Amino acid sequence: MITLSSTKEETRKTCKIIRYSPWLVHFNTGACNGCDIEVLASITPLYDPERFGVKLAPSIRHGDILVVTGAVTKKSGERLRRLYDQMPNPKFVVAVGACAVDGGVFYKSYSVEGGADKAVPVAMYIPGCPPRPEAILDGIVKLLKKLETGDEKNE
Amino acid sequence: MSSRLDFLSSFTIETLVVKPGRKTYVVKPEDLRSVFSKMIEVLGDSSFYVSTIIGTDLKDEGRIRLDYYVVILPEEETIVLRTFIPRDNPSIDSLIDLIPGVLPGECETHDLLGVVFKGNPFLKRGFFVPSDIVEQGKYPLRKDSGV
Amino acid sequence: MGISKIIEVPLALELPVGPQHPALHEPVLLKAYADGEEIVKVEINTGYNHRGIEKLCEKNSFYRDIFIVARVCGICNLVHADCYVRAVEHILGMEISNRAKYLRVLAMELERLHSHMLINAVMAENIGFENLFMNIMLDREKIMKAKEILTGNRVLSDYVMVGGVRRDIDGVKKEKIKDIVLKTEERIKYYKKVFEEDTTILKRLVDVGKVSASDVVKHSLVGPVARASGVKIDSRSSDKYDAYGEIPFNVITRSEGDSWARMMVRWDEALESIKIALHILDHLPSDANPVPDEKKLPRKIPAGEAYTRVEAQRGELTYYVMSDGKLPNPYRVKIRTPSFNNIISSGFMYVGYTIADLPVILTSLDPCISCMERVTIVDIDKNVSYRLPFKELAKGI
Amino acid sequence: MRKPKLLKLAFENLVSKPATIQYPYEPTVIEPDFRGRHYADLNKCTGCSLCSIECPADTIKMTPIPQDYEVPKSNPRKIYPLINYGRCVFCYRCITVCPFNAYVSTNEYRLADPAKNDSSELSLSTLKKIVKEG
Repeated sequence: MITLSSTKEETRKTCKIIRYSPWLVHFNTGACNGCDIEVLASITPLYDPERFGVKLAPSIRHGDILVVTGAVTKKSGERLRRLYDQMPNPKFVVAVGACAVDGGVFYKSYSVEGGADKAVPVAMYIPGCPPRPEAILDGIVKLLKKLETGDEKNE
Repeated sequence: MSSRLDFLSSFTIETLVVKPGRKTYVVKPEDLRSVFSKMIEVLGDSSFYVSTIIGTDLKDEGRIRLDYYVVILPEEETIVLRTFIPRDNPSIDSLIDLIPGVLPGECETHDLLGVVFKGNPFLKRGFFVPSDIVEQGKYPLRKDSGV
Repeated sequence: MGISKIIEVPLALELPVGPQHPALHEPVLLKAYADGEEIVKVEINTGYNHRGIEKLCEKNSFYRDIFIVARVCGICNLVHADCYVRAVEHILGMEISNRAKYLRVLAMELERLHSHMLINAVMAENIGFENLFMNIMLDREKIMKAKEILTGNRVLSDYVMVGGVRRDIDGVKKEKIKDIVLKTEERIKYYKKVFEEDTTILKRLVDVGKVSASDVVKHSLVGPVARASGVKIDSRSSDKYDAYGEIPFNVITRSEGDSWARMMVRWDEALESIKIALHILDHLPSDANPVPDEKKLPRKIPAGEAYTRVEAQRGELTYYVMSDGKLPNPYRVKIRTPSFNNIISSGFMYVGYTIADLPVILTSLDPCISCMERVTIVDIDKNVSYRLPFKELAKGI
Repeated sequence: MRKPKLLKLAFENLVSKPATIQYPYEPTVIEPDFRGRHYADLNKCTGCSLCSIECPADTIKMTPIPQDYEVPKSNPRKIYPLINYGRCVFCYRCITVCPFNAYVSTNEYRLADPAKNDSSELSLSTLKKIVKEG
């Protein structure tokens, strides 16, 4: 399974495939839909991510970047793992919003796992509650830039 | 408006006011169904709706309090029907056949507080409370649930 | 061994509209059992979005709860915070200045505006009108800018505090918000005309998901869903909370009761909100400083209970807060959101329509799954000839 | 014949300015009082930890100030609030409740980072390092 931190050469070669047209798949694992409408707003013509080739993929099989919003509730945690396995390689996860990064205000609740990194390996964290559409695009562009340099450390 | 509701006085044990200004009638749990069927009879079934059912676990009094918030339609006035049921095996008869609108309230009170509504076929445990809490057989909103 | 039972097994298609679906932005699983094209039964299966907020509210203090409660739903966060804060103010018996009341109503009306534009855009996207979706979202960005000017954050505005609001507004901000709202007014009039004349929208929306007035009241549906069927309920005009007593506005009702009527009620309410916002910007009283000093707010909350109602974008939202006077935490916080009633008892609306109508009817109810996440729902078959799909046969009757 | 209205609209869009803001190259307008990154100014902070009690997401941890920093006398316990930006919800409750107004707030919103960062180097930058003699 080629992930970020396998051999540097391999990562750079595979990531060249998706560097110019990374397709997003958005999954809401129990969020307050504040981050979802910001992800939705960042797809609209005002910020126009299609300049970077960023588009919402129709199904998970075509997705390259999995945008996770929301404090991962226990029940949707299994769906998140299943979704992550269904994605073709190379795949990256972007955690959008304070809930997806570390659980936000709900991290002490009984039905919340708190944070997407407890279910799937996360490549980029975008804090903010909710992060502005520019911050989401900025995070994705930073992820793309990091793929070019390929100096990837964390798994 | 209060003239139409004076049939309630025959059932109520005591009346009080929930801030700001909601008249509350404390009724016995057994004749809750008759209160609602009388209400349908007097007011008609499309001139009031049950807004919400609030279950509160009064641990030190050993009782569970169920409040039925009813909105009387033409003037949109909210009144409260309050009943108390014992805490160890709380059960009350359901109103699902009289008023279909109570389904969400009853399912939630059952799943979060453990109140059994006799006659409601749709009660299921554990679709929204995560499965590990269900196995432990805990009700999250109970004060001693330790969740 | 005689034949004891004949089971008539039609091929019933079980279509799971899964928790991850391009049309749905939130995790809910709709299991629609359809015979051919016609939907026989819908099982709405939730649990993916439950965060245990009511138990969490009991573990945190009254003031920390304001920020937890505001994160129940991102689109109607200010309405949640305002309703909770008014409940605490009733328990404390605290009066707030007139200016703070006007500012709260202004912020809530801006939020209603952008929420109605969003749900109409998502409806246009679900019936395939991609271009209209992009245009409405483009104009909605201006309203988000106005909300950012007023409250400091685009979506989650954390604007309400016990005793008033957290930011005041000066002349420059008032002018900026005013011309944004005026510019949006003609755009909304234009979109309303598009929704009235465009043939694709009319074909997909008219006579889909029809609900009669008596059904609305029996299933206690609230908000634009009820007002589109002629039931005149609006917490703003009945409870007259905050500053709604002094502001002239009228409640919009229609009588058709189908998805198209629900969308038109939302457009009319958006125009109504613009009228309210402009009225507030012209008649903003300046009697006292609306910003309370958060360092001197009372720590101990006396024993008591309060039940407040507010008109959220999707309907009547009620909060019940009870404090036992000993702990700084509330004893019980009960949140009943409009989508809780609208979505859960809406299983009967889908029966009889085609599969293609499923997303249209669901979107016309303006589903806010993060609001709704309290309980599970089970299949409700309402006087429909019971057909046995394969799956249930396998499970054994 | 209602069709010409569409032609008028199409022509209008043809000549009108594109609506897209070239975001990374052309910065979007951010309000000066937008709630962005914030950190504690350790010259005013007295380590009373009221902000970490009031924070709704418990992201503020009172951590001891490292040895090689000059600590002002007003901070006897030598601790300072460390904000973990990963879980912070930017509600500015800490800023409004701080009795000494010791928080500096900016409207910086680009916080995306491969690792979860916190406010340590920003807060410590407000203090002077002790110059090691010899």
